[in-house]
Amino acid sequence: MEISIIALPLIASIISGFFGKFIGDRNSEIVTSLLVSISAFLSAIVFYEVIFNQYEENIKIATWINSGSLEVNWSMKIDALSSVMLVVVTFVSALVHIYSIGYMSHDPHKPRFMAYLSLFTFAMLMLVTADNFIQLFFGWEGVGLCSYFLIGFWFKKETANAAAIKAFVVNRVGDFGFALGIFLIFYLFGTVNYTEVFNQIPNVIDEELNFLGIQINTIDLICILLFIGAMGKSAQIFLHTWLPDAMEGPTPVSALIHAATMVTAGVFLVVRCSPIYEYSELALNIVTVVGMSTAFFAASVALVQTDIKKIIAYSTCSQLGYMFFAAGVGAYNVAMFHLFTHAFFKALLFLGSGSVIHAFKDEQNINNMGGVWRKLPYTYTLMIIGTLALTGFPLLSGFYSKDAIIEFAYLSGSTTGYYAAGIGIITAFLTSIYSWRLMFKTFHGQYNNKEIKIEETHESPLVMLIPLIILSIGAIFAGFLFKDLFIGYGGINNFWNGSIFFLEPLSSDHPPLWFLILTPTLVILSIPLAYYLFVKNKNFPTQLVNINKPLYEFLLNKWYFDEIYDTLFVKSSKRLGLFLWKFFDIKVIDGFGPDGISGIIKKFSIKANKFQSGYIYQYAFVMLLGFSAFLTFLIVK
Amino acid sequence: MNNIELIFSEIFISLSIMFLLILGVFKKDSSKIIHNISLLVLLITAVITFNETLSINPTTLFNESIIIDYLSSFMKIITLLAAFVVLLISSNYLRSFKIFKIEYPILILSSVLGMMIMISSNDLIVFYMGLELQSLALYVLATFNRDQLKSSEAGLKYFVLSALSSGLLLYGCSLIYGFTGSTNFNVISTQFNTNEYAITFGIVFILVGLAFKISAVPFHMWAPDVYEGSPTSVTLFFTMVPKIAALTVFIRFLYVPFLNLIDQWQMILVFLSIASMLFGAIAAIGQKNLKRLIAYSSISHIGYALAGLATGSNEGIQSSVIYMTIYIIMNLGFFSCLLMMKRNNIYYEQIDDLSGLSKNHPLLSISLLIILFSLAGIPPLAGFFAKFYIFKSVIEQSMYFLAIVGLLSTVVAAFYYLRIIKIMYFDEEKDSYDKDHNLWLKLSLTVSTILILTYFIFPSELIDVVSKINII
Amino acid sequence: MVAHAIFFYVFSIIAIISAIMVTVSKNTVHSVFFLILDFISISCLFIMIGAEFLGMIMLIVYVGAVAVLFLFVVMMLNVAQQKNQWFNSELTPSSHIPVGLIISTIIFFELIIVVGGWKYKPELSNPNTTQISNEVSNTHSLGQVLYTDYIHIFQISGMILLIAMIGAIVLTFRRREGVKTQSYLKQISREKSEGIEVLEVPSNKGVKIDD
Amino acid sequence: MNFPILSSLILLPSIGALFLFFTRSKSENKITVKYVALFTSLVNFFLSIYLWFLFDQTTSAFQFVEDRVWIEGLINYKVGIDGISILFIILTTFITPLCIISVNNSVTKRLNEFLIAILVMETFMIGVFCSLDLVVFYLFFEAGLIPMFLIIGIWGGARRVYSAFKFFLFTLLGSVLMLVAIISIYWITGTTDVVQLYEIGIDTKYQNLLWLAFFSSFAVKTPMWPVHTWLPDAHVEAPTAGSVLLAAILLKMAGYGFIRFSLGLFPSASEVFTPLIYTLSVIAIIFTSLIALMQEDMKKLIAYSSVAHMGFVTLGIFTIQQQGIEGSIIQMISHGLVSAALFLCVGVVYDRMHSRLIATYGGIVTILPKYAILFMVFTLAALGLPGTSGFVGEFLILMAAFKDNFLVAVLASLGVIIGAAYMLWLYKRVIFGKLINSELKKMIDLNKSEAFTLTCLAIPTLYFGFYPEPLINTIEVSISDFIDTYNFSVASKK
Amino acid sequence: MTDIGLGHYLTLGAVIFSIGVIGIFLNRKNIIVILMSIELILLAVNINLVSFSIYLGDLTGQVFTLFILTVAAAEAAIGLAIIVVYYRNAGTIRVEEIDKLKG
Repeated sequence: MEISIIALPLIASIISGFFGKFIGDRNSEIVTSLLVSISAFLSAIVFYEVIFNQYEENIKIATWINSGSLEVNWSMKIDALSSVMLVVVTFVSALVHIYSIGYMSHDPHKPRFMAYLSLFTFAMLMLVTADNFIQLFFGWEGVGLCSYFLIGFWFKKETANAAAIKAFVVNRVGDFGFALGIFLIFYLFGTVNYTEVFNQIPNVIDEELNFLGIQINTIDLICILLFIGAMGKSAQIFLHTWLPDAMEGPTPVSALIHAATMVTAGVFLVVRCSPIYEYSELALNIVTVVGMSTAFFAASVALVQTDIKKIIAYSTCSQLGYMFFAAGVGAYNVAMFHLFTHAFFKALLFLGSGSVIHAFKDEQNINNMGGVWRKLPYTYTLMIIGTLALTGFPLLSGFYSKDAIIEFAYLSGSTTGYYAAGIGIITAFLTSIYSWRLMFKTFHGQYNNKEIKIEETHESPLVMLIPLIILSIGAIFAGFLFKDLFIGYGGINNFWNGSIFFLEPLSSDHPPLWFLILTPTLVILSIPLAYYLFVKNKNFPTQLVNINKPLYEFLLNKWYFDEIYDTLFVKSSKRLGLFLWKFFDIKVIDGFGPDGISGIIKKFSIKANKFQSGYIYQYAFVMLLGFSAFLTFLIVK
Repeated sequence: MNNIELIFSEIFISLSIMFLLILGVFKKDSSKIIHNISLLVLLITAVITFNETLSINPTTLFNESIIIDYLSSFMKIITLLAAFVVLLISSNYLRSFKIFKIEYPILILSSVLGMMIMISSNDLIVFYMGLELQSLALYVLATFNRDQLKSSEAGLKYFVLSALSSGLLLYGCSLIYGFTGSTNFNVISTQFNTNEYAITFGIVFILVGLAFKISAVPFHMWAPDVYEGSPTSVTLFFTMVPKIAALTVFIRFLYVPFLNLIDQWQMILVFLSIASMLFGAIAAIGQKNLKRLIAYSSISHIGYALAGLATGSNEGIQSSVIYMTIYIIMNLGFFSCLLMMKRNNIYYEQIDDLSGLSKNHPLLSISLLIILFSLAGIPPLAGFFAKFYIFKSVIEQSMYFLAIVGLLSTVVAAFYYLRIIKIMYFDEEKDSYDKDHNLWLKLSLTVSTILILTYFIFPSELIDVVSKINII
Repeated sequence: MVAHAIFFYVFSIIAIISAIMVTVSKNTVHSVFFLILDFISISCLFIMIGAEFLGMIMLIVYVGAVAVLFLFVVMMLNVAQQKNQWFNSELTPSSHIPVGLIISTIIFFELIIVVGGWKYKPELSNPNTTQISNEVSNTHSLGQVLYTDYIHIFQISGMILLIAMIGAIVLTFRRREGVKTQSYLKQISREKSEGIEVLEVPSNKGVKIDD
Repeated sequence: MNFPILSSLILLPSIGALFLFFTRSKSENKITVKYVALFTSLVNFFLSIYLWFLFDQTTSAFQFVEDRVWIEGLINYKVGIDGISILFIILTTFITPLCIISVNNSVTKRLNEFLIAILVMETFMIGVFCSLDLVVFYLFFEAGLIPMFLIIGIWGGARRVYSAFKFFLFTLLGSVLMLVAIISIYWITGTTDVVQLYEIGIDTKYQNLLWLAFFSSFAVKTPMWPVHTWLPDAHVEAPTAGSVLLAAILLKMAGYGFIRFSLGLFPSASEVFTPLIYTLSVIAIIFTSLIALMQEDMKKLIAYSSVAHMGFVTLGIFTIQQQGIEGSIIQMISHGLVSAALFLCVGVVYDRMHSRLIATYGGIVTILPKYAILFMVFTLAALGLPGTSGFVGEFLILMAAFKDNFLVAVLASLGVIIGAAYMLWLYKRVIFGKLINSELKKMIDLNKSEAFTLTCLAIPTLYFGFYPEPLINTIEVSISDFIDTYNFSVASKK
Repeated sequence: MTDIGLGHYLTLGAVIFSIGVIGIFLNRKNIIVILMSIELILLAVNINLVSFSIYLGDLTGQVFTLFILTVAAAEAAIGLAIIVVYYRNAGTIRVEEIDKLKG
């Protein structure tokens, strides 16, 4: 049964990908959706088993690489952590599959799209159920690949292709760190199996390593390297640039990959490796700092963006930041909880925005929208729910998870924790502002689109709305229902059952009351504020922009990350490549090597032929020259 | 005189020369028959040499001035066979140039006689006489197409420079004679004082003369011009046959009397060898005329043979002999191809004339391809083994520099061989050449190609034969 | 001894000067004459030191045959007068000449050093060599060995001369084409029938001659 | 003596070639000629598979050894295989029939001679991997130059002459020193038999120079930086089948040579020169990856990527660890499959458009969907995506390298990033994007034989990506014993 | 000075030899002079041989000289024949103009 959870999406993908032409568009949509739904159902069963029976299993499927002391198997590790991920992945995936039937109805390549989605699901499941780092890496790269396919799905769009490659390559940079982490693990422990590695951790906590002349603790190094991988996949600051661009892909893709599942793989990795991270103060601090920076940075950028999907993408970035700093302060379970709830409301938001885009016939700029809330009532309502959940409106799912993160950051007692909490609160406020800006600009105010008339906008079909509704249910209730299970306020929680490792048990104190109500207050207050700013008094933001032009530009250009990277890495490596090719290879190596030598030899040859002048006396002279050289040589000798 | 039967082959060939001369004078239009008889004579002489002398121990005649041993017999047979094939395949060529005269085979025979004398010589006088006998015949042969300016210029150059070189050689002989009191190799070896400069000088003088004959750099200057100018059949003869004899004298002269002076002459030989290998390879690159190119190539090949001689070991000598043998086979093949490049009774000898040969003459070009790769020393062809033996013996003596330079020059040399192949195979084709060739020509090409191609299957045979050569 | 010295110096100076003149004289005919002079003086030296047979032979062979041959060819080709000076030429660069002179000088001195080191070594005499005996004349003693010990070389030299002959003939002898000679046999065996031909000439067609 | 299976493997293609040679004038019928060649190579392939079945994986001793006197008292014709060589033989026999199938469109003139050249080439390539005598090895190693030179020169592109010459002379220059070394070994030890040499060992004082001499040959052939420049030229100008052979097998000769000879015969020297190899490999990986990024010619790009991939191979070999060497062998096999396939892919579009410039293409995914899929598989394998054979090799190599030297592994891993960039960029520019060049619309999708060849290559690429055990099991014992011997001799020399 | 020994003869030989050698490659006139220079070289050799022979008291040198004389005559004959042939073809025997074959 467990294996079929993984296998069904793969089968779906193969059927749809290779035989899509034979079975037709409709059938391939049905088959993939059905198989993935079955998979979701089965994972629900597993989840149920895990919750109530502490079900744990490590199923070996086959040997993969078995070279010397390295032994890697295809296997499926089921514990609390992976079961949570299983549920999230398969459920969101199944919903996205169904949604896509509607969303992609006009696309000529439906089977291919469905195949990619299913393949992605398969890879993501491989990732979460791995029992060793290399299979994890397989899934890791696999989801990256599918992400590449899906971002570049509209292959005729130059930007889509560029974004796809960017996503893959930036991820590769992260994977570079990840791979090095795996190498280091193998170097240190001689194995890449989770259990074996984790068991050996306490023996090696003091080992040091000389890396590029710097003496560094190996555990710290492993954690940092793994975290680089996580940063890449989860679009943390410095390696985040691909995520906004990835919105070039179809919207269901954004919902599935860039909101709910793949981007959370980084968080999953850190949580999965909690037995290692727990021993590395340094790495945890780095995780916290990076997480909170990302949260703040992404929120700040999201404030001024105009592309509806990019705003949500930056929001995702920001939320991932939350998850990381939760993990960084040691609250892995909270991170997982936020991951869980975030999957629902972010998928909801994305799919909702997809619905909006659908209604506007592929218009994504929120400045070209507005005033359609009456035309799209369902979408509007559902988006409101998503927004509320995202901003952490009390009693919705985001409220439980996000506030818990801020609380735990505060409770961790360390300086970074306090900072993180502070930043968390500010970011929560910003989140609220930009989320409502999005909502108001999209649905309220005046209708600004010049290309299509307001009458032509229409509500999405039912097949798209049903997944939205299901997700919105999750967005509302997930926090409330699962908070005890995941976080277990006020009591020892045994749901995780060792799949998350705490060196010291999490603090069970409660933060002061003012702190508890600070965030919700800010969040609630931001709604009228946003309404005022973006609907009532539109001049004010414009003035604000005019006053702070540099800051605005700075934010609008996403802190100039892309430009810097472009000059620093892309252009310079292209230039370097060109230099190495045209100058070094052709001029230096060939010029001095084969071409140069053959040139010299040819010159010699011409000389030699001129030397053969045809005159007898010269011939005689040369003979004599050689002869006298011999004589003199012998005399001198 | 006892053991006179040992030089029966020489006697036979001299008598045949006279007989043929008489026949030629008294019988009109006897070119063809004389040609055929000469072939027969060469073959019979080879058989005689093989029969009578192959099995005996080294024997000397005429006060030790003539020696018959395994080396001499082997080299004589090679010389005779090479001359036989040369004569065999050149008849059509001679006819088309209207120089199919009775003197041609007679001159070939007499130069072969001179070479046989050289090969057997154990005395400076005998050696000199043999040398002159073959040279005189060769002067005439080079000029044989006397109505052609090129041919006569070739003869002139060859004559002047060769005379100069034999002058130097003679001067060396006189020095050696003066300082040892004898012209006999065996006596010389017992008589000289190793510290005497004059002996060394004598050696140098003689080496210069010999190096001229085998066209080693820097005494090679005549070779390209003469090879180009002479009739192709004579060039063919030049590139192989005289070199065998000269190389034998090289071996005998250096290893019998002067082995103790190896320190003196080894450096010279190494220099000659390296200079020949490199210069031959480099200068050949710029050539347009095939005959000229093969001249440089032969200079280069002689460099390898000399490298074997420079080692001062029996293995070295053997490897040189093997090298020469294989070189002759390759050369025969090459020239057979050259002699097939005929259209409307005109022979073509520019490299560009080979352009696109592979389309019109696939078999011819594949043979030439094999021969050229073999000349370049690419395994698994015979040319590789020839070089392999040479370098084996060179490295045995720890002469790494020589080995490395030699091998590097093979790379340079490969370049111009490849260029011919390129022209044959990669370029656009021209008109096809005549296809109705002499049967013997075809046979010679086929046999040499097959020998080259399949040498790797039976590499031991030649070694077995040659390994009986034991000079030191 | 003094006489020996005087004669030696006289002849050798003549020899050297004439050798130089062979190469430098403008007129080739003069060169040939100087060559003859050279040979004569050297053969005098030979006779003087006791190799009288060789001295005479040299006169006969060289002066009598070779030099005359040279002279003959020079005359025949009519190349006696040469315009060019020795060292410079407008046709080709002569940069190698100074170098060449230096090198020849080096060789010359090296030779002098080497031959100057000659010492008579009694141990050089060995049984194989042919001793010069004082009892018979030089010619006799040469004659004794030439047809016995050196018979094979003598034969070879015969071959060499034969080849020289063949070579000279094959190179220079030409059967002249188009020479009309009287053939006696042909003349007397001529029949009447070959002389005239009777033709029937058709009328009004004209006659075509030489078809 | 049992049935000489190895000699049969070596000789069979040549016999086929001989047969073709003699049928030349009679039949102008191209199909017959092709079938003869295909039949020969397929027989050889099945023979090699049979060999794999017979092969005993549990021992590291040489198997199927044939030992005949060749040059009396000097050299024996000795062939045999162990785990290290068998995979290369199978790779060779596997790739050759595919090459022959692929000549359909690319070779229009002188098909007969082309097939002869390929079959002769196969003989030499198998010979290289079988030979257990240095001279025999050298013979096969060098002889391969001849057919390859002709393949590039006769059937190549515009600059074929330059490339063919560069290829030939460069590699010849590299290997002459090896010949010197081989002869020197003979004089030092009195034998050129590899098995005996393994037992005797070579005196440490000679090893460094000998190692360098062998290195000069293998480095050119691999090719390692900075003697790699012949490869892009040769690849670009060679006809498709030629590029395939060159990339898939010829380059592997050197990798094989490094393991068998450089490590096997000169352990101490290998120890000494490991830093050199590391440096050159890392430079190769990074430099050539950067260069590949900027290529405008598809074949050149793939050629440069080959250099980078072979950089991984040399890196892995000289880690002298189980994972490293196994990784290298798997990487070589994988590169054999993948680069062959990539060249075939280029050949497919080249046959249709007669342009190798990337700029010519773009947006052909709609016109050639099958092609796009297969091309994608190989692109991914080339960039080392997990689940393809490219990953297994690369990952094992890096893992082993990391154990030995962090910095090297870190730098080499950087190459992986660039690798992803250039491969995906290539794919994007060729396959994706808007269809601008209207000429492209005339193209037709893969025909049966093309699809067949590419699928044949795709299946093992993926299969060994998911399940490389058959490969690893075959080489495991041989390599672990090999490393033991190596370590023992290094330790004992110290 | 007055005691004439072998050295003197050898020196004479060396001088004539050198003149002969110089004559060959410095000559720009006609080829016949080169031929004569060769005769000079042979003459020098003969001087050497004869004087060695006398001073060694050994006849071999003289025999050698005798054969050299023969050969020299033959060589001269052939050489002049070749020159005549060349002259017929080219109309000149000036050394500087004999350069049709080169490269």
